[in-house]
Amino acid sequence: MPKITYREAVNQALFEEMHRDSSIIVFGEDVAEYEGSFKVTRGLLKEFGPERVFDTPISEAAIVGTAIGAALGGLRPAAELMTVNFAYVAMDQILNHLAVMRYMFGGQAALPVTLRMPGGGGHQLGAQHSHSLEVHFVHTPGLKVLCPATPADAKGLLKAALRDAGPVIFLEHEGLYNLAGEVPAEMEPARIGEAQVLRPGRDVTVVGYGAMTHAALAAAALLEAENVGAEVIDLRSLRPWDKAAVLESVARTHRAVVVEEPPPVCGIAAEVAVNIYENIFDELDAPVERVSGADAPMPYAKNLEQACIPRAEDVAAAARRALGR
Amino acid sequence: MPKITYREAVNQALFEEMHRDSSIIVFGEDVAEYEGSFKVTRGLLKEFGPERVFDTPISEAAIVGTAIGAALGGLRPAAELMTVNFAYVAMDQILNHLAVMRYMFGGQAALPVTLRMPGGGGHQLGAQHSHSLEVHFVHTPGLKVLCPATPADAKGLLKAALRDAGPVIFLEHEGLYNLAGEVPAEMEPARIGEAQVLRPGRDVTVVGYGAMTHAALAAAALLEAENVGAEVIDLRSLRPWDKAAVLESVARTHRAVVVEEPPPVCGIAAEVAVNIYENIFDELDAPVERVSGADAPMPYAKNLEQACIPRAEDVAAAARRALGR
Amino acid sequence: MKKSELLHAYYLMRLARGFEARVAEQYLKGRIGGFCHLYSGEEAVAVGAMWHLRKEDYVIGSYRDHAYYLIRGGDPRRAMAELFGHEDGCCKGKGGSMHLFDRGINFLGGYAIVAGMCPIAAGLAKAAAYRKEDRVVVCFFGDGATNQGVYHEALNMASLYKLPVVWVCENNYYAIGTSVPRSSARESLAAKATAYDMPVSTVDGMDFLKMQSAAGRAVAAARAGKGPSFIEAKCYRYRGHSMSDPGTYRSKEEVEYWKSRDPLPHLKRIIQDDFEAGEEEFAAIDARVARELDEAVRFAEAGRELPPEKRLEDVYAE
Amino acid sequence: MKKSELLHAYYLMRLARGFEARVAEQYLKGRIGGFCHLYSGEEAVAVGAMWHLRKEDYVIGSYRDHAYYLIRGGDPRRAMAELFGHEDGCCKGKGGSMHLFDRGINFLGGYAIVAGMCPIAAGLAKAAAYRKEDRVVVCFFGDGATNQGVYHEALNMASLYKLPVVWVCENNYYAIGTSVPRSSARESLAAKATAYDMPVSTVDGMDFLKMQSAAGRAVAAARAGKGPSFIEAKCYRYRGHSMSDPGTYRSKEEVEYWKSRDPLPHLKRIIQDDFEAGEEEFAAIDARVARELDEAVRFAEAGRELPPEKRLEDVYAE
Ligand SMILES: Cc1ncc(C[n+]2csc(CCOP(=O)(O)OP(=O)(O)O)c2C)c(N)n1
Ligand SMILES: Cc1ncc(C[n+]2csc(CCOP(=O)(O)OP(=O)(O)O)c2C)c(N)n1
Ligand SMILES: [Mg+2]
Ligand SMILES: [Mg+2]
Repeated sequence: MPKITYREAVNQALFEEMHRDSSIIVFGEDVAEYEGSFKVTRGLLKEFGPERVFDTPISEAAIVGTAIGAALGGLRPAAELMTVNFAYVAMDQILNHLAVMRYMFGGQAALPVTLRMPGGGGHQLGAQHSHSLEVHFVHTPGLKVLCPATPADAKGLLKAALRDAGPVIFLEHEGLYNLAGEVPAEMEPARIGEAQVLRPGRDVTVVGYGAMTHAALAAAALLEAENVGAEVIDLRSLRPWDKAAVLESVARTHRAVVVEEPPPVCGIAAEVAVNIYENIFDELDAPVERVSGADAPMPYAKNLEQACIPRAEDVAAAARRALGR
Repeated sequence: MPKITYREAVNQALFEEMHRDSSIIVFGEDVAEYEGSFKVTRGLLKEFGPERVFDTPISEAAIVGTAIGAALGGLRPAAELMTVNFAYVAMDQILNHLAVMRYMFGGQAALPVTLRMPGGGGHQLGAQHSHSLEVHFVHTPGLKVLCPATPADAKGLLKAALRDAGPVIFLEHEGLYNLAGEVPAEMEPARIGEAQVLRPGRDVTVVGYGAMTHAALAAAALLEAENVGAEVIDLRSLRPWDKAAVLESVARTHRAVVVEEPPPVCGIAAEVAVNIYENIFDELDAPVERVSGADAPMPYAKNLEQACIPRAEDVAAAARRALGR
Repeated sequence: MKKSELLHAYYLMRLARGFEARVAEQYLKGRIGGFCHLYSGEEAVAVGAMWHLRKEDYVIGSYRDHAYYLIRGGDPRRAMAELFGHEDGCCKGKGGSMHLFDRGINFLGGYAIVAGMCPIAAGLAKAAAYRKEDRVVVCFFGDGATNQGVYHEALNMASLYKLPVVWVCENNYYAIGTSVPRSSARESLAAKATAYDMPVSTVDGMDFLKMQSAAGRAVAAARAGKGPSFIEAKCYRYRGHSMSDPGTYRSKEEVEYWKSRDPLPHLKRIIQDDFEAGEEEFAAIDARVARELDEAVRFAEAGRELPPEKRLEDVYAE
Repeated sequence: MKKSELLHAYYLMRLARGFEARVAEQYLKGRIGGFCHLYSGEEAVAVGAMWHLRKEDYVIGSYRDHAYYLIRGGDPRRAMAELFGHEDGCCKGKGGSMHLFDRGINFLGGYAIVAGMCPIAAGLAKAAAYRKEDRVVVCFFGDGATNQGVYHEALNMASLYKLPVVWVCENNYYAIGTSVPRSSARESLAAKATAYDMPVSTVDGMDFLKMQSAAGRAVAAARAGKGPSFIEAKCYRYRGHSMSDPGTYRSKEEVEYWKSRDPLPHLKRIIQDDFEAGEEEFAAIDARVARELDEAVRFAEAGRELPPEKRLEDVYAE
């Protein structure tokens, strides 16, 4: 199977789906002539021309609004926000228009919109540029939220998003763009809402998503050396999320760790944990361990920043706590 | 003790603190000449003049930004967003400026800003105007979030906010403005981060805040008729929140219900519940029950809307589930 | 313009005016809830702005949307049912007064966030342009919307891409209690819009003929691929901002002055002057409107709300 | 202007230019991380715009902020230490290149969100006006910022309240890879700003004297209570958008043309023409700058990061 990067996987999904469906258009800041600030949209302008692939002013709220209108008008817009941090200026369009319109118009508004946003910390970009916004999206009924962790999922999930009735928030992790992995040349869309067990284990379940999936995998490797079998589950989709897969695993291992990059309060880990408690309270041999980003804005200094983002060692330590070691 | 409404309590706090501290200024849409769309700022313009109390254009992002700048310039701005729903257009200023600036400037930026926002559902305002945004604020380090449920707290907490180093998100509930209650004429600021037991009980702990505190109290009355003693805790402050008070109570009652108005996913109830599990897992006789708003946008039709907001009966039913009845 | 056309314009204004009189009644009876913003006084703006539209064109606007919906050809019964919160309302009762919507007539919604619909209008126009459909978008918003950031972003983008949008700013002089000079550094909203390099005009929005002629130019330019235009329609709302606003910030004299310029008698006079139309022709229109509105209220009274389980439907497409 | 003043302006531009040359070096060595945007080429804009400021005035701007900080009187050592992420940096290493800040010199920050600082500038001015302090605010932002909604909201409010702000738009023709005509419906950003009814001017931002004279008028108007002004400074950044942008969207000829108009030799010629200043005077400035920058780099090299526990400090005031 060919090995390609996460960046190339996103790019391939766009190419393939745009060839398949002429109603997909791509726009955003510097996505066309500049080919994306992370070069994810490379080649699209050349292939599909300026009517389908175009640059916008620095107007994120209007970018999202334009995507909404284009969808109402029969297209399948795939807009890019240069980074997820700029979703803050478009929050009203995302949370109070895109998410609610189908509902408030009694089901009449079809909104097959995909909003691609690279994000996440780890590059010393400081407090205003290192956010992980998933909680804001996941909290909001009306949105679907995808977080691929691997090149194959980047491709499969984006293909799924581009064919979905939407709206889909597609969160790419900046730290994963150069990650290489096997991706089938011919690929069907992935299924939205399905988690994946990346590594089986019987002592503890470690749930992650996006970049945190890799922290979970690395922790599992550390734990293996200690004779602890960690089962690693990659959620892949945060709304809807695969409760059944998580519960099934934890019911077997009786211990769970949930890893997330954003700050902890009202986090993804809290939501996953609380569902475990509510459904299989009696199966648990220890409280669910949450491993979250620091409850602070992101600092610039490298050592401080690294200490704010969950690392394999933090995840392993949480697993040990869950195991009472 | 004099009885006044929640609306009057907020108004009194503004009057008293503005008399006490000339660095407080009040601005927002229609807060001056119109005296507020909920008439909360009645009399302020007349008392304090147009330099201290002024109307703004419909520019929420700039309202918040102006408050930030005014705070940097030595004032204590108390800006109003006409309703919390309009915070969405100001999210970048709130979450990516106000919340992070002190930190990213190494502690140099003093930001004693209070943002007052009426919100909540129950008035058939539909999907775009019925939000409870607390999760977005509570998730974000750098903010403090207050939710008074009674006239006394509306006054005491707002006085606290206006003297605090901030920044403070002050969430007033539209459904409570006409609620009357005893409020001391002379009143010290309340303490931020302190919950209050509004009703003692030994069978189950019911945790609420804002309008949901009243659903909790009404549920306690229903349960009393069934010989169940429900202890009602009003959180009052959501960030920071009084974990100690909640844990102490649940450790006694061994059963807990948490009530919130927003949708459930990554909610306030999830956060409170998960903390109970993490800290006193062994004290629990049943999973913590969450009672949340519907996981859907808010509908207009009265019957649908009422079914989307937790009511006393929903809370009582959850308590019965916790009690295994 | 032909007599029949003018009479039709008169009918549309009457219909919108009459509908809202019924709405006010029903609101006071407690059968309609929430925020309810009446358009009364501004009818000539909407009728004029939509005059040159075809079936396939799109209309989108603010929460003050009863008139847009009706003038676009919406069913008064389904509008009234929506305001009652009923399942046979145009949005099944989930939208309410501020959120009418009807795919069938290409009325793509009333929106409650000031200026929130402006970029959506641009997106609709982009879709039409990309699909090479001959469609124009008319977007209605108030004077207050011109102070909201996204409005500026949307106008800029529409102009940059030469999208077929007609921006119709209903300058009714107030945003709730705040007048234009107290909220906009430039009082002329047309002058303000020149920042986006598109044709602008300021029009007497109490005069149907002037409105339709300005709109005609704008719609034609949009159809010809010349991009967006901006129309500042000077008008006045007779009622408070919403049903709950007493509107005390405006003087009686001011309100009376504007009522003396009411677009309905104004158009009636023109028709009578130009065509010697008899009173009975207008009486017939009034009767037709009354009949339709009686029917709308009856329809709404006979309906009912969705069962509460349905509150969780329509969040996602199935 | 006196010779000593002109030499000081020259020194400030040299300092900023030299500082960023060192920054580029250290960045490539991996000692500076994150996004790092250089101001090189635009120095005359910042020196001119701040020329008439007093100690108590406020300066605020974008992420391209090294020059603002230094020209305002910041300590090059603390700036360099900040870029190294060190505890003796001006923000303890928590801010980095995009977020310099120093209360002591009333430089109130570099901000990474395009146009995000514009309403903050208005708020600073409101505080000054309310407290009857004689302070002016200079706010720097790029051409791209004029397409962001909050920019429009802020300019409108500043004008409405007649706040003492000088808006300085660094029109360097590009927002990352997108040129002004490809992003703004109006290419003249001064014309665009007339929407807010304030004095606007377009100035050659490569010419210190022209910049300072336009700024002088704007600052004087602000001090006199006449409200804000807008200056569009036409300028050019020599480097890519940030250290990681190769800048291939601009032709070599274009870059060369602008380099031929470099503000440093330009000012030097003027000083030499008007005052017959000798080469040794400029050499002395160069030497002083080199000394200060050697010292800044040494200082930064000698420092260290905060201990990791401190990552949780400064979230709230104690
Ligand atoms: C972003 C936002 N801010 C505030 C409001 C509250 N609000 C509703 S209507 C209105 C006034 C709008 O005035 P204008 O745009 O002139 O329209 P008009 O009501 O006069 O038709 C305000 C402030 C809102 N709906 N959205
Ligand atoms: C709201 C927002 N959108 C996008 C970005 C990403 N971004 C950073 S700088 C920049 C270009 C800004 O151009 P301009 O305003 O002309 O300033 P210049 O960099 O040329 O000085 C962009 C798009 C951002 N920081 N903030
Ligand atoms: Mg108006
Ligand atoms: Mg630029």
